[in-house]
Amino acid sequence: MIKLQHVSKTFRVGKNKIEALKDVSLEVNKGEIFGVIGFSGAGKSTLIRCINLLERPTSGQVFVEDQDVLKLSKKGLQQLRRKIGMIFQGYNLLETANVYDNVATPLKLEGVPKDEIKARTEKYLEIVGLTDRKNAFPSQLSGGQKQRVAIARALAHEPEVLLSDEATSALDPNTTDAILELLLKVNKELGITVFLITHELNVIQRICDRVAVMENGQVVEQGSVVEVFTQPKEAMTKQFISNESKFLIPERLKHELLESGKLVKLTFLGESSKDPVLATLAKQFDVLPSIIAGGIDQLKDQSVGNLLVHIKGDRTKVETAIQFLHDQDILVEEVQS
Amino acid sequence: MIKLQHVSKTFRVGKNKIEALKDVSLEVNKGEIFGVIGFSGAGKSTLIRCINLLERPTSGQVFVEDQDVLKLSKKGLQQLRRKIGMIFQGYNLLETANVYDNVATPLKLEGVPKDEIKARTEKYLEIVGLTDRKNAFPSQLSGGQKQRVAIARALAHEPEVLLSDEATSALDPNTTDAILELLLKVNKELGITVFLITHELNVIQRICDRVAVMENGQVVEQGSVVEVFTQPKEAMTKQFISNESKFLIPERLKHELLESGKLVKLTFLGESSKDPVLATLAKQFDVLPSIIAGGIDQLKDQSVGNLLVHIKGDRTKVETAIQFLHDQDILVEEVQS
Amino acid sequence: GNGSSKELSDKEITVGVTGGPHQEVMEQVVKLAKKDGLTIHLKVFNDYNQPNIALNEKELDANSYQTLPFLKDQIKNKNYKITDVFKTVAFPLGIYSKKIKSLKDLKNGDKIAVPNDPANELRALQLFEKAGVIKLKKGAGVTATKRDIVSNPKHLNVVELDAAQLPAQLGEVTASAINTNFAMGAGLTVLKDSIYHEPLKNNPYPNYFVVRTDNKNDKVVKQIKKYYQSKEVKAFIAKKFGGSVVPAW
Amino acid sequence: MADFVNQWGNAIWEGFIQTTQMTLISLAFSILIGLPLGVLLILTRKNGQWDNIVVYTIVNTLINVIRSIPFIILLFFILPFTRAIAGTTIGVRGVIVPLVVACAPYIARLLESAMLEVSKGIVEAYQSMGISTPKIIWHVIIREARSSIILGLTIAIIGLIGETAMAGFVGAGGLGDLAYQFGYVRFQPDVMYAVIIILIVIVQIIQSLGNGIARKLKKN
Amino acid sequence: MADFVNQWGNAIWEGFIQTTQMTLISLAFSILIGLPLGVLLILTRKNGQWDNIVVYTIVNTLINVIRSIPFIILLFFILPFTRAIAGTTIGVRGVIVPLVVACAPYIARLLESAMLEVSKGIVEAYQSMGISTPKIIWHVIIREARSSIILGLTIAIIGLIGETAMAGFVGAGGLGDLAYQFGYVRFQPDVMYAVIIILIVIVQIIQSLGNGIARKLKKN
Ligand SMILES: Nc1ncnc2c1ncn2[C@@H]1O[C@H](COP(=O)(O)OP(=O)(O)OP(=O)(O)O)[C@@H](O)[C@H]1O
Ligand SMILES: Nc1ncnc2c1ncn2[C@@H]1O[C@H](COP(=O)(O)OP(=O)(O)OP(=O)(O)O)[C@@H](O)[C@H]1O
Ligand SMILES: [Mg+2]
Ligand SMILES: [Mg+2]
Repeated sequence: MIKLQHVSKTFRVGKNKIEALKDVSLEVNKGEIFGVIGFSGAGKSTLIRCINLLERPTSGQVFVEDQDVLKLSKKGLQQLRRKIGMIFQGYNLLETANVYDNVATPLKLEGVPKDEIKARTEKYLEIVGLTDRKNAFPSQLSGGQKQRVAIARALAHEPEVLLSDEATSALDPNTTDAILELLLKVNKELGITVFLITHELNVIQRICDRVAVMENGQVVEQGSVVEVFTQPKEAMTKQFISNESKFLIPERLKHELLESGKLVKLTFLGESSKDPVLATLAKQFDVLPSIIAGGIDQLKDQSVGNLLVHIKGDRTKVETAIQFLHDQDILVEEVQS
Repeated sequence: MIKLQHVSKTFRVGKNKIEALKDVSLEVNKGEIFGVIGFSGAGKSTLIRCINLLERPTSGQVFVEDQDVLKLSKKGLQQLRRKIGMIFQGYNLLETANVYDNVATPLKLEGVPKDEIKARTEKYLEIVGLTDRKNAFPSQLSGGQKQRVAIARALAHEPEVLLSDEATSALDPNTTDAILELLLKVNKELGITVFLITHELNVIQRICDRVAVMENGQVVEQGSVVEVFTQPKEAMTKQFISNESKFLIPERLKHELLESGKLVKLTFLGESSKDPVLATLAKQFDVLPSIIAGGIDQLKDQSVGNLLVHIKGDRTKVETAIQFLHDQDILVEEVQS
Repeated sequence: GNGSSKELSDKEITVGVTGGPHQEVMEQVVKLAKKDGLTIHLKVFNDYNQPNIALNEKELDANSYQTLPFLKDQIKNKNYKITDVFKTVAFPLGIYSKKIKSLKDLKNGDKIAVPNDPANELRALQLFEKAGVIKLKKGAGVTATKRDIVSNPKHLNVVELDAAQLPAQLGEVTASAINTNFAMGAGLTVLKDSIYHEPLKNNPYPNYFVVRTDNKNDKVVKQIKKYYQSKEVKAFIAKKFGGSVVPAW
Repeated sequence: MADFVNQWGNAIWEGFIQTTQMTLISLAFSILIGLPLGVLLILTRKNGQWDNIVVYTIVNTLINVIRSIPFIILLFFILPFTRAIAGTTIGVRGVIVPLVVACAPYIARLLESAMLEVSKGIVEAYQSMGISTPKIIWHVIIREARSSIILGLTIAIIGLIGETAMAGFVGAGGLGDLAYQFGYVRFQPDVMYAVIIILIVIVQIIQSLGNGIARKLKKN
Repeated sequence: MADFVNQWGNAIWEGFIQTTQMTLISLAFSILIGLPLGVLLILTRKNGQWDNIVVYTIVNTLINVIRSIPFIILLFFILPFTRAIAGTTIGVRGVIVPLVVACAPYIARLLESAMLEVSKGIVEAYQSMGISTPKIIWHVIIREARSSIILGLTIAIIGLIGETAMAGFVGAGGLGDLAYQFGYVRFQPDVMYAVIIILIVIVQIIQSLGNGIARKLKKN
């Protein structure tokens, strides 16, 4: 559906060159929700803008629906773009139009019939919860409200491919949830392909099928969300993921626990396989495992269990116990002080 | 330090009135980090803008450092504002100035000596990680980079009060962390009072002393972070808090567990009191408690344990067990299907 | 200028002219004066009021551009303390046409063009009056315009144009009253091409050299008159303007 | 007073009509020509949607060339052109062409600078939806710039009224010429004052209308 | 060619100097007066920083009144004022005052509309740091609007050059007058063409400079 091959993009700032993208290749399948995460300035927005050619790559190729986008005529590009919706990091609303018109105007310009414009506009404004503000102008809206207008505009366009650049970053968890639900729904029901950028891990977890991790203009890791979240390979990915508060236990406590035993992070697919294992541990290796923290992350269609377990006991026994865990198809990572 | 009394603000949009703030009263103590959360459009930005009078309240009083802000002369207000730094939701950078000048210009206009301007600007650009982009113009920056410039500008101003409107919402977790660390540091070391708006719960958890929850222009709940997070009173607060992914277990699993017993959320202060309690439960009430998910949230200076516990056993026994938990100074909440 | 003393300096004076022949003739005078050590600064105006105002205000010492009726009218209206001292040149007015051979051929509703500046407009209207085409209000002064026409039996459409525009716009109208100096530029000579014109000798509208009344008898003025009405200047006028501009002295 | 109205009322009314005619007609044509020119400048300029240095340079130079020539000279300079277009070079009809020639490039410039203010982001948003460039120009760029455009047009109209004062050179009359010919040249200061007051009122109305509309259209 | 230069070189050079003098001096004064006026309009307008309907209305009306009067009439209308200020009403010196009177309000308007484009947010950011209004005007509003301001000034300079063509009415000379005098009054079309070409070159240079500087200052 979307294929980027060796895409590079270099900006010039005075005499300096900024390599915003360095030889990026990735592929997004039809009907997939593909997420991109990465630190600020990693090149995410530049990447998404290369897909619909708002930014022309310095080198490399971009395919959308098997069309070589860079070789398209002006008309061809327009045609293709009709099928692509985009939510911008900076909203990009018409300052002179009210909320309703901001959503309706693109439809009008695309030649959608009048009745349908009204229907669609009202429908999506309802969805983003702005029906009662439809006469307000962007300058009269809060940050999150502006973002919701931008979302409604992109969705009302009813695209086949949706590019979303931090669409939920200015939204509270509830609104974010509602938007994500909606994305999932249009993805499932209408088969829309979604390419989204976010820095919120839970957005990736909740709705993405696959994910790419960007750093410094490069894609350092990509794969299914389960893979990347359970077995991050790159230091950067680990850093990114671990930074979520999940296992952020108080330093003092960590200290105490490390003095009296070992701390391990266990990651496993599915949700209920842990109890027997820990029981086995206690029985078979004569150690005292206790769960310090843990939970089940619901990824899009799989759940992943995460446990931070404290294992108290004889040094060598603990070591064997950990070895046993390794052998059980469980991802084990020792926490150092 | 900051005191709002019965502050209301009404906007006019055509013939409609938007009551952005309705009789809001709150107090922020000197040296405190005070957080405000709430859904999009709740009135958070309007509230923060009423503190430094970028928005004049329709009614009510605003005190900063015991001065009635609304009664200040033009000069007096300027004087006061010198001590207040603000990070805007929309960055508000000079488009015609590069990163360096965006941070340095306000200092120049305030009459800070030249050497110090250079020192401070470089220091804060270093902190937000933009030293190598100091010659770039805002239009050449990514969203997060722009936000970081705005943060550097506000901090370089070295204010006594910092107002921050979603300062980290466009930032990845790592950068957010770094900024939060910094805020904590300036708060501790220099005694700066921080008033911040966010929709990210973990921001509140990590650095705020007290928090107010806004809904529909009203403060529906306020108190210490521990209080509000452990014993949210308002439905809205609960909704807001529970929406964090922590206990978001797969529907299917939840179903299974509810069929075979009861699911309870336990919340307790401190981190290690749970093991004995659960052991007691098993021994004394003949039920089978098991931890489904859980963890320890490190609030600013206290930790809060959260557990989602499944209790299997005879119906009445389970009931008594739960009653016992209630009596142990533990917050218990039953999860319904 | 030299505002303080009543006497004009015999070294340096400033004279205002309007652009065109007045200026060009005065340039010859400047040359002659230079030889005798008198420097004349020329100030060229496009406007007919400014030179008199400036003269009265002593920003000029003299000007050379106007006819007597115009001057009288200005003095009457503005109380200027200025006066004519000698005749300079005359620009006989002619009526030209590309469409008709005689003013008798003017048809109902035809357009005729006249200059729109005071004095010249009056002259043009009077010329048409003399040819029997229209009748002016009795006592119409130098500021007369087409509004002062009392009888216009052929319902002619009188178009008032900038004097310099008249030759260029000749094709737009049936007949046009054009000052010879402008006509000349367009290759029209009054004798050959006009279908009606003012008398060339003893033209009723000679222009005058004008100074402040205080300086009426000033030596320098007499000196300039000598230069102006010299053989050299006369020869220059004849050579340069070939009869379209005539010495009025 | 009654005397004055009797004597001059007609002339002033006529002048008013002439000025109005000249201004409105030239304005209409100037917009008709200036708008596309301004749009062309925006489109073909460096980094514009149709980035085309050749077209840009030609249009840009043409505009500069015309704007280089003072109106008073232009009026005469383009007589043959005026004749070819309007069939006459005198009267209200004859002055429209030079007024348009003078005003259209000016309007093009004003529009150009107004449209340059429209943020790139909003244009990109509409491009990304595959909206065609002409539609983007009309419904996005011009729409967003309309407040500045109105202010610019207000400036242009007032300039135009000023230029019609020179219409008297080719016998087109108008209020400005009336003030000049009768008020100044022929010492009827009362006519001049009357006309100037009328002009002030007209301009005042136009500017207030312009400001009002601009403010209304701005919405932020 | 050599002949032509011999004969007319001096006159053209002199005209060039006069035009340059008139333009630059009037421009300087016009900016000096127009800038504060424009700023005053911005400050005192509705919802401005010093929201003051009385001052706004006075300044706004004054500007409209002056801009209502065609330059050709203004030139004569304000003679007494000109004499009071400049001590003379003729020559380059005498034309500077009317040029400034005509141009300053125009510049004020151009600046006003340029400054209206500056986003409220950035002004608020500086207000929130307690920066004084004059500093905000200079370092924020004018800075952010400078690209539009330069384009506006370019338009104003070119307009000014056009107006200097009328300076001949009060004997100030200049290129425009030269073209008019020789082109029309004396039928020396070659002089007219030469002058027009020079004017075109000057305007071309000014516009290119203006565009270049504006683009450079824009940075987005
Ligand atoms: N200038 C204005 N004119 C009219 N209504 C306004 C204006 N500013 C804000 N509002 C309205 O007031 C309400 C509160 O806005 P505010 O910006 O304070 O929300 P917020 O809590 O900051 O939301 P967000 O999280 O989306 O930024 C919203 O409904 C908004 O639309
Ligand atoms: N027009 C431009 N000119 C110069 N540099 C640019 C331009 N656009 C982006 N960059 C630079 O390219 C790099 C990547 O920018 P990009 O906007 O893609 O980052 P991002 O990953 O979207 O970051 P964020 O999460 O902060 O939005 C950044 O260093 C940025 O400064
Ligand atoms: Mg980005
Ligand atoms: Mg907000």
